[in-house]
Amino acid sequence: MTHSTGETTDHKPGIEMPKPTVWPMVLALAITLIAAAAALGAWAFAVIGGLLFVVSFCGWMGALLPGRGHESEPLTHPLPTTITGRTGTVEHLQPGMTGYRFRLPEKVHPISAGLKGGVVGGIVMTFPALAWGVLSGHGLWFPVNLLAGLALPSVDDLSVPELEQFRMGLFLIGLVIHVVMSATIGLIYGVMLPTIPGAVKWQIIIGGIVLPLVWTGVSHGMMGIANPVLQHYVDWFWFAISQLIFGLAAAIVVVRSEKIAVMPAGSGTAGERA
Amino acid sequence: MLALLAAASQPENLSILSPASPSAESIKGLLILVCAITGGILVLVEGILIYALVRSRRRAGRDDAEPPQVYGSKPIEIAWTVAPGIVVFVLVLLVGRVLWEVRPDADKPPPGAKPLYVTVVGHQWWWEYRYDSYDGRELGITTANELHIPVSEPGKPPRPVYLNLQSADVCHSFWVPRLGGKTDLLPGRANTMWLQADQTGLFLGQCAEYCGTQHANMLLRVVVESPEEFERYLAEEAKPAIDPTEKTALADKNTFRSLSCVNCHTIRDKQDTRVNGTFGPDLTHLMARKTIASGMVENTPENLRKWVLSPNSIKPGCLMSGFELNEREMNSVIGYLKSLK
Amino acid sequence: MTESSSAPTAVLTESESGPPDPTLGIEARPDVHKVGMACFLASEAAFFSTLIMAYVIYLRHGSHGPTPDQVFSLPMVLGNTACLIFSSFTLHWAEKAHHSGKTNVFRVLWAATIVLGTLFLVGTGIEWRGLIRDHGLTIGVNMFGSTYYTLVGFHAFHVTLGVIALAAVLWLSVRGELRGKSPMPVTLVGWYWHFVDVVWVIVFLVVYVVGR
Amino acid sequence: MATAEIEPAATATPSPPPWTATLHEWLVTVDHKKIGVLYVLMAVFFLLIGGAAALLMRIQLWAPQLTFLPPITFNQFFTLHGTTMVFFVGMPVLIGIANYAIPLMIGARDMAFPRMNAFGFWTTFFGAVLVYFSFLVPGGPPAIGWFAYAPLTENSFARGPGVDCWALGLIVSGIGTTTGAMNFIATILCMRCPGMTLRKVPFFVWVMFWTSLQIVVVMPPLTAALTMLEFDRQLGAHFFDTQAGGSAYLWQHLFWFFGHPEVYILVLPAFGMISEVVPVFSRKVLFGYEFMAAATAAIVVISLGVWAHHMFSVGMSRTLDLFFVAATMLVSIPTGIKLFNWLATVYGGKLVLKSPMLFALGFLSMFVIGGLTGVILACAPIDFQVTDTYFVVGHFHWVLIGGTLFGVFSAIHYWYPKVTGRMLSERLARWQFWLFIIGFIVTFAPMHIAGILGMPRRIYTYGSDRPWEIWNQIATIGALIQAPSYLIFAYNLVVSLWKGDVAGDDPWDAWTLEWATTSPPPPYNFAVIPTVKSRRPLWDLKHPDDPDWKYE
Ligand code: HEA
Ligand code: HEA
Ligand code: HEC
Ligand code: CUA
Ligand SMILES: [Cu+2]
Repeated sequence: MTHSTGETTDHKPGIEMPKPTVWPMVLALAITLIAAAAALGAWAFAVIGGLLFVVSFCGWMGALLPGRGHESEPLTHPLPTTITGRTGTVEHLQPGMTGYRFRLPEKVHPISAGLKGGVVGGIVMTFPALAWGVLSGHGLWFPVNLLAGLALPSVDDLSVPELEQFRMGLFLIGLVIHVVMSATIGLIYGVMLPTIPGAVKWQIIIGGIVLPLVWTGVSHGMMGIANPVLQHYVDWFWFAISQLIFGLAAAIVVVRSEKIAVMPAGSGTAGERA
Repeated sequence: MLALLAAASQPENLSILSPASPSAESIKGLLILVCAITGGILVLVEGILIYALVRSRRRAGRDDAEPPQVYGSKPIEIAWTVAPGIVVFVLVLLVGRVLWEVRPDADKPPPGAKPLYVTVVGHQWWWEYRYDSYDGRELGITTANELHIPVSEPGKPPRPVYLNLQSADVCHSFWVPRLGGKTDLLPGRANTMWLQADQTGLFLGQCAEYCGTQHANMLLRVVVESPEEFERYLAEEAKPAIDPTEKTALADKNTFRSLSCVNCHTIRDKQDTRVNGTFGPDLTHLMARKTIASGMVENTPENLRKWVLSPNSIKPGCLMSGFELNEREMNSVIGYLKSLK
Repeated sequence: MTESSSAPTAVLTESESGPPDPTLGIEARPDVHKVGMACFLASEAAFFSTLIMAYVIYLRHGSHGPTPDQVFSLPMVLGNTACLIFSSFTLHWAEKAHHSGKTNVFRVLWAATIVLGTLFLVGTGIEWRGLIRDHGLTIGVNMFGSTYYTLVGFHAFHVTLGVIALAAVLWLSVRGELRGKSPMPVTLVGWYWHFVDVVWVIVFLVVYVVGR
Repeated sequence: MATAEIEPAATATPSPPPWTATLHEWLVTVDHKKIGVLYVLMAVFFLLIGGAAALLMRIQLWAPQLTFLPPITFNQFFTLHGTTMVFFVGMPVLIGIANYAIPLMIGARDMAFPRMNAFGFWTTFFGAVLVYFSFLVPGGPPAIGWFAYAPLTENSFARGPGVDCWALGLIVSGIGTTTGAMNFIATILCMRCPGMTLRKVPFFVWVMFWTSLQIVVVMPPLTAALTMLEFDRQLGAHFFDTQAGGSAYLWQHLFWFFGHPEVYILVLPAFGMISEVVPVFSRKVLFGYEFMAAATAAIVVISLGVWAHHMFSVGMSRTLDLFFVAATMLVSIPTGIKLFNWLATVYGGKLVLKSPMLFALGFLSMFVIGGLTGVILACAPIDFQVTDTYFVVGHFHWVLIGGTLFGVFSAIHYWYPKVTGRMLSERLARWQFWLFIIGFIVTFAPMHIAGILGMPRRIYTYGSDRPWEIWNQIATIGALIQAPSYLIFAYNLVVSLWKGDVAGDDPWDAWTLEWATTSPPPPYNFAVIPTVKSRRPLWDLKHPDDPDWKYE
């Protein structure tokens, strides 16, 4: 700074800090007075407010000129206590410790594995679903149309023969639902299955059998509200079969995919690596 | 929960869990489903929280040691991004279906239906109903504060009711919980709404958009009747007010007409056009209504008297002023009002 | 336990272990004043967007009273617009002049910007007088009046503020307080002025071109 | 580096300055720490006022047809209660805490624009005074609800200057909020200490950065809308005058375009505070910082496009409804990411159950409930039924109190030792916490039921034929349980100034830079500007063998 603070009496080193000033407060008051004048129709307020506004604004701008608005704050305050290091006090993740599961191995399945699993599962599960359509005599398009009933109210009003025909709108909606659900569930499989402890066998059992059965059960309970048409026509045995096939396919694709190395997630893994 | 169910089983209630129309029914279904999903998420989250708390309070290890630092994990983050994603995806689909179910197009009633069209005008703080047409018949009846509609019996043609919602002053909202969701009445904009009742009876509701001092008492009454009763109601309402012939009754009528009531109220008379104010409710068939002041008090002679003397004592802040009538005038006015069957 | 060996005042310097961080100390931080002005202009943009949106929504709303195509005289407005757009150029040249040390050229061009801005304001005043006197268009006549005066009025208010700010910078320059190649006041007021001009171009397109 | 020569503190206790000097000092201060304290004090004051209004409303609703409050008074009270809580409690307290903490956390000596900072506080404060001035004008305070739907606010329905005081007061305080936000942005972008890249700022700082961007974008539209309203009322314009072609619908869009992001402005800083407290008291690093950071940005961006979920019943087209349903639900994904990351931070940690953590755990357990009722509301058909009922009242108190207030209390208990050099009384804090959380649940849980049973909001009374009495009584009792907790809090704040234990520089063994200076910090915060290498500079110093920068 070229300008010094007016009186340079002190030679103590100081830190330059903005000088306290009343103008911001006065400016705020001025604006409020003007607003109050508008609200109340009391124009005397506006006059006072206007005057204060000009005065405080100029005062404020004056403080912006180099060297005006600052003062030197002497370094007379006590110092903080020094922070000391404590070595060896951080525990490291080990098997059996809470949160160990989060560690995740240094090598995991790539994200694409989950997506692949979902896509494969989504494709193979259409076979039992369509097979049911054909075997029950309703035809290929029946299951697709039922699925679309999740999103479209008009499906409720369709008769069985209508439900058996191909309908472009329903087909597209059904396709979107099917693809999105398959892919996202596959993605979750991809990242979650490897965290299941024990042998790969358990990952397949849980992902391929237990989870599909769980959600089949949940669907069974809630389908009446979620998708009344489907509830009305569905054959729960075949429904469960297709879910199981999806689960198995997705789980197998996931666990068989190549693993890749990832960044360590926490202090434990790094410790192990070192 | 139990209390909720108990309350819901009362005969006249305003619970959205005891629907009496297809749209309220679909919404109830959606509500239960969404509550189940969110309830599941809630249990999951609180469960994890409690588990984490319990585990971390009982953990072994040195006292001065910090626990292992875990910085994050991409796969886990992906999992808990995608899982809510699926839930949201399913919810949006479901909402879409129910949305189209409860808001059908008003100009396309289902085939074979006998639709009723009513214009509802919200006023600070009462409701004006203009019956436009029923089953294709033009009606042109105006009344206030008590809406009568026909029931849709199973197996018979549905009788949907399409309300054309407007406002004379500020925003209001039409809401009869058991018959379906609400729709606002905005000045300068006409909204439509679909009602269809499965049961006969009286259904209560009230204005659900803050509209000024007496918003709390802008009550709604919807009477659902059998189609026959409804026809009878329409026929009654379509008639003009009775024309008194008897002397005192005639005098009563003239007293009423000499007062400023006529500036605000309408009474449809055979030939008369003088009593045609529109600021207040139509009084042509006042006595056909069970309540006055938009459902606040019962329609009894005492209450009418109290009302005309000082509406503010019943409905503080309401837009009808009190009248310092002398005893004779008051008797006449009340006498005349009582004749408006 | 080991004491860390840092000096008492240097609370947090690097500890001995670990590689030195190559980014330490050399990261550039943006200038506060520029960031502040950019934020201010962003908020102004949000404010004007709202007014412009209201104008568009209410276009051709309401039946009575004067309508845009009845009242606007384009020559006047085009002249005004030309003034404002040209002032952006003079401002730009002025900045360049300052950058290459030609202080006098800077002052002349800067003053020209002020004059052009003032001309714009005078033009707006004349236009408004015409609208009120000849066409009876006031803020309370119809929706067009309400939205037009609010939008154009707020813009004119900003031009007024801009002219004052420009004048203040000129005063600083005359007093010799502006140092360096591109002093902050010049840059910031420049940004503001260009912003006001851009808003005008949009207002002009919406109100006088599309809205007619 | 150590060029500064330092004098030890004067040992003699100076005689206390006269109160005029103290007053003067606070009126003219430009120190971010003092301004922060002023903001918080203002908020606590208005919290008591707004809470008192709520208590009176609860008493009026105790039983059907009570005449404890006249209808107009009740309507004025909920208007003021809502306005006060949102604009004069929520925003000031969050901005105030940030004002205090952010320069310290990023190793700066002050905010970027210290005078504008003072200006921001004073406009906020005087704006509030102007709103409350409406008590003295003919007709009294406005009775329009905090979102002031047109045309109820127009001259023909609201005579008297009450509405003008309200609108202009909000414009004035909005100017303060906006300048405050600009100041945060400039401070965070430009004043970070060496080594602190934007990816290494403490999480609270990151969140305040995004909240400030949000404020800069959505506050001006509110100002514009309020200006139009004032032009209608004062100059005879017709923006919202429906009798002359104005639109009630436009007001709703303009208001909620501000109003929805506003509720995130109210909760995001609390997210940030929780993200500081939870790690320190679980003794673990914040789990998934990068995802948390991205989620913050996502919330800010998405929430700009969801406002019309407050307007489902206004009669938009079904397609538009569905669009806003989807957008609204999308927000729950990033919010969920945050919640799960906090849980993961707690999980496996070594919990220190001191008062800041208590409130943080209150936040974690309660906010999720409010968020999930929000998702229920976001299903448009359900909203047709429950909008404008006590279900909504239940939802938003659950997020505003279970989210914002719990976060704020957590933060105040966390930083109080830094601000004053004294600890708050743990015993009082525990009393406050338990009364607060129990009272809160008892007050607002029954409101959901009342809403499902058909009780609209903003009604000053109800008929005895309505089945709502019991739920209202429980709610009122809950409010009475809550009330002492606020008083205890205020008492604790004051008394601990003298009676509290001396805190020391770093009472919580924490990790961010504010704990590296004295409590209270000197006017210049740091004698020497620190240099950092990671998000937890103090952790690095305390654990030289396991520093953070190895992992980031
Ligand atoms: C702190 C303030 C705050 C916050 C954070 C929220 C958060 C949310 N709010 Fe709320 N809201 C208000 C304050 C707030 N709200 C206020 C004040 C009003 C009323 C204004 C008035 O009318 O006066 C209101 C009103 C309001 C309405 C309008 C109601 C009406 O008037 O009819 C709606 C409708 O959609 C809504 C929805 C939501 C949603 C979906 C969220 C979401 O952001 C919630 C997200 C969080 C979660 C969902 C929980 C955690 C997530 C998970 C555990 C992941 C898994 C979950 C799922 C997949 C579902 N809110
Ligand atoms: C952060 C925001 C916030 C907070 C903390 C609260 C807190 C509370 N709110 Fe509020 N509320 C809103 C935001 C908030 N509210 C909003 C935005 C609305 C909508 C307004 C509208 O419709 O326009 C609303 C509306 C609202 C209503 C609906 C009114 C209606 O629709 O008719 C009700 C009803 O019970 C209510 C109750 C309460 C209660 C009991 C508390 C309690 O938690 C309060 C507890 C506090 C105390 C009890 C104070 C204790 C202090 C003392 C007793 C001492 C007093 C001393 C002095 C004055 C010196 N609130
Ligand atoms: C200033 C206009 C005005 C005048 C004059 C007026 N009324 Fe009213 N009246 C109203 C309004 C408005 C209402 C609706 C009030 C409400 O429910 O909020 C009303 C309601 C009523 C009702 C109840 C109707 C119902 O169905 O709820 C009756 C009966 C009534 N008025 C009778 C009278 C009589 C008798 C007079 C003359 C002595 C009169 N009014 C004069 C405006 C007026
Ligand atoms: Cu009409 Cu509320
Ligand atoms: Cu919202």
